Amino acid sequence: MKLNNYKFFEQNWSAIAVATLVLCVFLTIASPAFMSFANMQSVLVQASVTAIMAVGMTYIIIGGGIDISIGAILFFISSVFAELFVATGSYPLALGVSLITGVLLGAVNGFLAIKFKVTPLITTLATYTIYRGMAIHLTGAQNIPVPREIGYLGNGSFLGIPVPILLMVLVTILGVYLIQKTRFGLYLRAVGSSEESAHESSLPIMRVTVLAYLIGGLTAALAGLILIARVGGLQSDIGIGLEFTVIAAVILGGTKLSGGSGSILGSVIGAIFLVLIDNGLNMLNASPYVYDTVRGIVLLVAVIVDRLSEVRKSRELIKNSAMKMRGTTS
Amino acid sequence: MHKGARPVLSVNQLSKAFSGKTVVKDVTFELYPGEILALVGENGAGKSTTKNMLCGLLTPTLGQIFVEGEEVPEIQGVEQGISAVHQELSLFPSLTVAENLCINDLPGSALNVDWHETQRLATEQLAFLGVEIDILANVESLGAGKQQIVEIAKASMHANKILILDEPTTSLTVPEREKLFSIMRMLKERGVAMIFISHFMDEVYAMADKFVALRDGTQVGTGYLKDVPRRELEALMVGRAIGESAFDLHKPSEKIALSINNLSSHRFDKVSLAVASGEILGIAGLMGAGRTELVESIFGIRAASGDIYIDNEQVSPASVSKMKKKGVVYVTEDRRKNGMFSGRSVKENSSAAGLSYFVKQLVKGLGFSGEREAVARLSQDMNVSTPSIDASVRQLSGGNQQKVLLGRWLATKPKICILDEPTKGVDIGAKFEIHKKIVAFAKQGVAVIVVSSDLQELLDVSHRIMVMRTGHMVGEFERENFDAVKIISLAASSVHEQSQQVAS
Amino acid sequence: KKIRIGLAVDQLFESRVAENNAIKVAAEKLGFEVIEVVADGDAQTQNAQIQSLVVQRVDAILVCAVDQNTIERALMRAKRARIPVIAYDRALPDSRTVAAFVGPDSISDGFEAGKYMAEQLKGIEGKVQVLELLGALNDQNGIDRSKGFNKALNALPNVEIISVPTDWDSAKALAATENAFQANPNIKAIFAATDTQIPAIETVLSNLNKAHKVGQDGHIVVTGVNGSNDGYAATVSGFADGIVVMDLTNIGEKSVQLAAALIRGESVGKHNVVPGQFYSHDNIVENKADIWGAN
Amino acid sequence: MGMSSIVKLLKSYPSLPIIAALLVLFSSLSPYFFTAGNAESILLANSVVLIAAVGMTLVFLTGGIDLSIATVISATAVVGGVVMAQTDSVFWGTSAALLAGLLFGLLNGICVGFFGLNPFITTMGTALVARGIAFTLSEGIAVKGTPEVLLDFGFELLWGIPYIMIVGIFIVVICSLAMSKTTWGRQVMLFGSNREAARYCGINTRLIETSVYVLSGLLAGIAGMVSIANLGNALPGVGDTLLLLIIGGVVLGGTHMNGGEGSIMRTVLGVTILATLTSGLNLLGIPFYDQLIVQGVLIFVGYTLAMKLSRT
Ligand SMILES: Nc1ncnc2c1ncn2[C@@H]1O[C@H](COP(=O)(O)OP(=O)(O)OP(=O)(O)O)[C@@H](O)[C@H]1O
Ligand SMILES: Nc1ncnc2c1ncn2[C@@H]1O[C@H](COP(=O)(O)OP(=O)(O)OP(=O)(O)O)[C@@H](O)[C@H]1O
Ligand SMILES: [Mg+2]
Ligand SMILES: [Mg+2]
Repeated sequence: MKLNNYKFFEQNWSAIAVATLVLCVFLTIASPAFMSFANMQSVLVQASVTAIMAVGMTYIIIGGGIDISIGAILFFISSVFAELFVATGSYPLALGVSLITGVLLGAVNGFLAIKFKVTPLITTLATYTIYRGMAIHLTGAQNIPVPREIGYLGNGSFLGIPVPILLMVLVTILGVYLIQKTRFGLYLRAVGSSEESAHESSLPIMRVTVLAYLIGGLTAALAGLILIARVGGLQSDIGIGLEFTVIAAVILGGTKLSGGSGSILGSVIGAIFLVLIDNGLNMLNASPYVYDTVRGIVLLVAVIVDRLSEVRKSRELIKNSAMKMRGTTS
Repeated sequence: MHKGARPVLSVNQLSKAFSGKTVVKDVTFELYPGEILALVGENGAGKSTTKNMLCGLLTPTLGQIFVEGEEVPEIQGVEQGISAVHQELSLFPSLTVAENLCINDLPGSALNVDWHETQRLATEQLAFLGVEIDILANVESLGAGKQQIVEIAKASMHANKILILDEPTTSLTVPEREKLFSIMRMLKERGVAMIFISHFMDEVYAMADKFVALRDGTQVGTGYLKDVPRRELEALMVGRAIGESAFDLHKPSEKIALSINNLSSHRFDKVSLAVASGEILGIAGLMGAGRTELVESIFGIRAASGDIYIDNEQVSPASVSKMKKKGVVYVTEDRRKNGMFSGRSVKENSSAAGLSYFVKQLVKGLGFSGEREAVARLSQDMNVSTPSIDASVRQLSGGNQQKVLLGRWLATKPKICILDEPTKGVDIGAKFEIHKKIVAFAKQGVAVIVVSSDLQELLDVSHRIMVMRTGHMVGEFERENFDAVKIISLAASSVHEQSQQVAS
Repeated sequence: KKIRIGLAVDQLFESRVAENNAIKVAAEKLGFEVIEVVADGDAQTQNAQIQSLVVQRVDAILVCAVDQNTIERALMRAKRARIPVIAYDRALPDSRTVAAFVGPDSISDGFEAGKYMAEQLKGIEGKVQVLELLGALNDQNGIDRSKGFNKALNALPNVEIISVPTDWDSAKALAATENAFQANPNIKAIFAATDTQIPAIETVLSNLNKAHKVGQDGHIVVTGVNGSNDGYAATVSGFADGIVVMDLTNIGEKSVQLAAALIRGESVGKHNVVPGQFYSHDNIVENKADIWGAN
Repeated sequence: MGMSSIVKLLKSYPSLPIIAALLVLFSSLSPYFFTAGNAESILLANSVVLIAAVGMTLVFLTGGIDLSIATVISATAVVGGVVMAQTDSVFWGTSAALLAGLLFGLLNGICVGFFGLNPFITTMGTALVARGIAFTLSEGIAVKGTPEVLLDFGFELLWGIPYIMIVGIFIVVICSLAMSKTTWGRQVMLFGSNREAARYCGINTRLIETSVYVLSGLLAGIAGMVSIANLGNALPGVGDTLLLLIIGGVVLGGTHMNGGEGSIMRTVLGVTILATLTSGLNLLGIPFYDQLIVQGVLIFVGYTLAMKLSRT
């Protein structure tokens, strides 16, 4: 597969990849239990939910938007699945309907944000409350145990590899493919880069944006099914606060909130990086309450470092152009 | 000339109204293959609006458009072979050059874009235009001139019939402009018809075959350029003959108000100049010569090395607040980006730069008594026409906005006044008023620096003109020696030579 | 005039819904109207909701506090308005406003689950590691269950208890269990403060190939408190050894009776606890009818 | 009062129609709604949100956002609570809470104002840090030991208005005056309208941008103390759930997210809408999940409407 004209190591995900490696090396030295096959596998399984959603979120952010309702979508989808399965007993029906619902909820986000020109942050803040309310309404806040069948999504393995990891890899590959090989991918980057230009070029802005949010909804749905399969039941606080973890993973992965470009792979590595931090703190027997502090500091440091490198780059650019000017006229 | 040939585009009584206000009225013309039509008119005459209707971005309120003899109810741009280079760049900054060029007609299928082919097409197009740009570079990393070239390359890629260029030369250097013209000639050769919108009459006469002149949205004339002398066309656009507008200038004092010595930054090098109280110093130069960078550095907005003296006292390194204290003011060239607080009222806009001149505050920082009266007086002084000083400045016309901006600074009783393109986007009447203000100001003993791309303006109001070229001061003229031709050739000529050197 | 009881609920989840239903059934029997408000886990919301019940002049308030330390102010306002307050399910030990408490005997419940576990672990030589999934640190039931559980296990000198708070959240319990097993692969037993977390435990143990049934070699002892269908099913299947089941029907009835008594102006006993019943793999199926969550 | 003055009023306070509609609706549906007791209950419940929303409004006016404001309320409450438990002094507790708020605000302000970092991510990071600190210091449970003075302050009324709401009103008045009567306020509005133009006018843009985040942190500190007075103890997660109400209140009032348009009085109205809504729906016995749906719809519709009305 010949991908788009990307140069491999110039991509913005290289920083998070290096950071992840460094963290791994550090944890290997600091804790003997860290570098085991079982632990690595467990880290990846734990990361799968965030990573899959991060892929969807990357699409939305590349397109110039943001979606803070995905945690609520995840919850809603899980409720739909559980309720439907209990009601009908049909696994494919429940699975199909809940994935479609994810698609719909995502599309609604995109449609509202574009159609009414309301900042996506406010739009999805509103839909966040709406979706969450609808979900609890649906389940009556009952804790619904999930059927064995769906357990496969969370606990099964295929060819010895846990299914969540497989799904994560699959979603990543699909995600990279869509953004790099398809017309939609290019249009999305274009719309995120400049909506005005997209309008002048008569690109299908509405369709492209809705599709991005729709992918966000779909990945949230998939992640929700994995999560309830792993947890073994549906609880009414599932998915709360997940949107911020997912956005953090995307940002750490080198995608900028300003839209127009971004890295799917970076987001996935970012999600793994966040789980590694938790895992490492756990290995080092840290109090569970410092986790948030460490996450926050890591995020702040990451954006500061990113900003500093940007400043340095633009300084160099200025220096070069100054040299050019002197060279041509004196 | 076109006997037997069919017009590729013909427009009949095209009109456009925005919420009842007619902006374009009864535009009618025919365009044959290989022809270049100049669309001329003052700011706000309706040129861009006409263009937008022709490329499908706006739907006409009235009138018909025929492409190759067939009426098209709805223009789809690319599908009819019409494309446009817009006044504001319509590129995607974070996409590569190749992606930008091909985005409207991607090779391969929707699920499998052929990037090889994309790159080949882009390379081919740029080679055809004879420009060298890295097709894998992000557009945002290119300079303004190169971006314009990419824009033109993009538009001409799909325009097999009609290409509309809306003020394509405004951000081009001279060699880049020549490049553009040679591209246009090449396309003309191939039978592409073009509509060329420009404010520069020499460009119009150099490139176009015929013209349509608009005034206040109404078509006031059309014909072949060879039949219409330049003066006549200008008068047609403006609605009256353009007379001499030069002022009788008073004599400036001997006292040097501002001097800079060997000021350098990445866009200009070792610039020195001095301006006396009461003197008006014009700085001429071509687009991108570095004039804005220079004056912004003097005002402390950008970093620069070198010495700045005010009243023989060193003030460098400069900062805006320091310069303000020293009585220096700067009126920006980019009104929309750096000047106007477009959501705020005329009052707030007027007092933004020097509250202490508008407000009596018993305790520093507290209260706004007297602001209203002071601003009202200023607006009257400056002849700002506004429904009320509480109206949002967005509702004002460009010329009135410029007056508010000027007033904002002039009210602070400056000693040194730097004006960057003070009449950009201002109609002729307002322009004359602003010129009068400048001259009157200098008469009161204020040192004035005027940066302008409008040479006539500089010739009219300056005591002295300095010429800047690619970051260097290359010449200086006293009023008695003003010579437009010399100034232009000094500003541009050696760039020509350079470009020839670079080309060879 | 019809008597109205305000029911201020902390949050909805399985056992709470069952408990509330028991209360509503009991109230209906007495012809009371129930006005239910749910705070969705937010202490401030709950205070506002209690305030709103006071404004509506209900005849008594049954409250399950989101946070026992921040509910007092709101209840004081109820007391001022002479509305009797009964804490149900979650005790408010420091409160000066609550007339009575009805709820599970959490110390005993934790103790029963621990006692059974201790019996299973008795014979093992050397250090024995036990994982305790705590509830929430600000919840008296969680604290008391832990207290009881620890007391029971203290009978065995060689037991080391690894405690992790889960805030009653299954996803957190999942991650905590996963990480605990990475750090201490030899954990021999797990206690879940709520048996709704047992499926999450099963997920982890299955991945580690340690999900052996009761009686099999290498079986990890799993007990919990609650009585949900999760716990019931896991115990029936033999993954879990047994669960303590709360008597929610009884709690519900008692709280309404107490409310009725207080409204009549009678004095009532302050601390009313209803101990749960432990059911093991061996006897759980025959007692299905007594397990509120089983279906 | 002619048509044009109504139009003007709507332009300045685009949320007025919604408030009016809600008041009429709930008054007619519930006999308890329009009572002094209910008014007291609404005022008590919303002081914290109001104070924080004032801070958020300032940040919105510069075109930024402060996602950390809610968790900073929690963190400052815990800091204040811990210090009061140690010293039994409201003064030291308040000082500590304000200092903590100031430091969080400074962290945001420096990152956004001086380093030019994206406010969304910066404040998201700070939110996590603040949350971690709140839970670490309190070990996850409420910090007890609030001095009696503060408890009384949180309980008593003055002329039927709870003291803690008087704090809120005081802050609204001070900040409103600061916005309309000081050079600083004018500069904040100008900065929000066009930051480049502000720089060209010689306004110290970095300082202005930093100052709003610092103030937002400081107000969160006050809100943290108020939450202790209201609830009786410092709860580590007390503010976390308020973010929606805070942002919702600000945007419902009609303050633009992109800066340069809006006011603190608008926010007061926006917060009032959400407060009225919650109270009314509670009295009507609408379950909380259905309340969420109504709230979400109202925020979206209200914001869209407010944007329309304030622009025409
Ligand atoms: N969308 C719009 N709504 C209302 N008025 C508009 C709109 N677009 C343009 N106008 C008005 O129509 C008139 C013509 O504008 P247009 O942009 O066509 O002028 P122009 O000839 O291209 O001027 P310039 O030389 O400055 O580019 C102006 O007065 C402008 O304010
Ligand atoms: N080649 C270039 N590289 C980087 N920036 C450029 C380049 N050309 C122009 N610019 C930018 O465009 C703006 C205008 O350029 P500059 O100030 O040098 O020109 P000028 O002589 O003032 O011309 P004018 O004001 O008429 O456009 C400046 O902000 C400058 O930074
Ligand atoms: Mg134009
Ligand atoms: Mg310039």
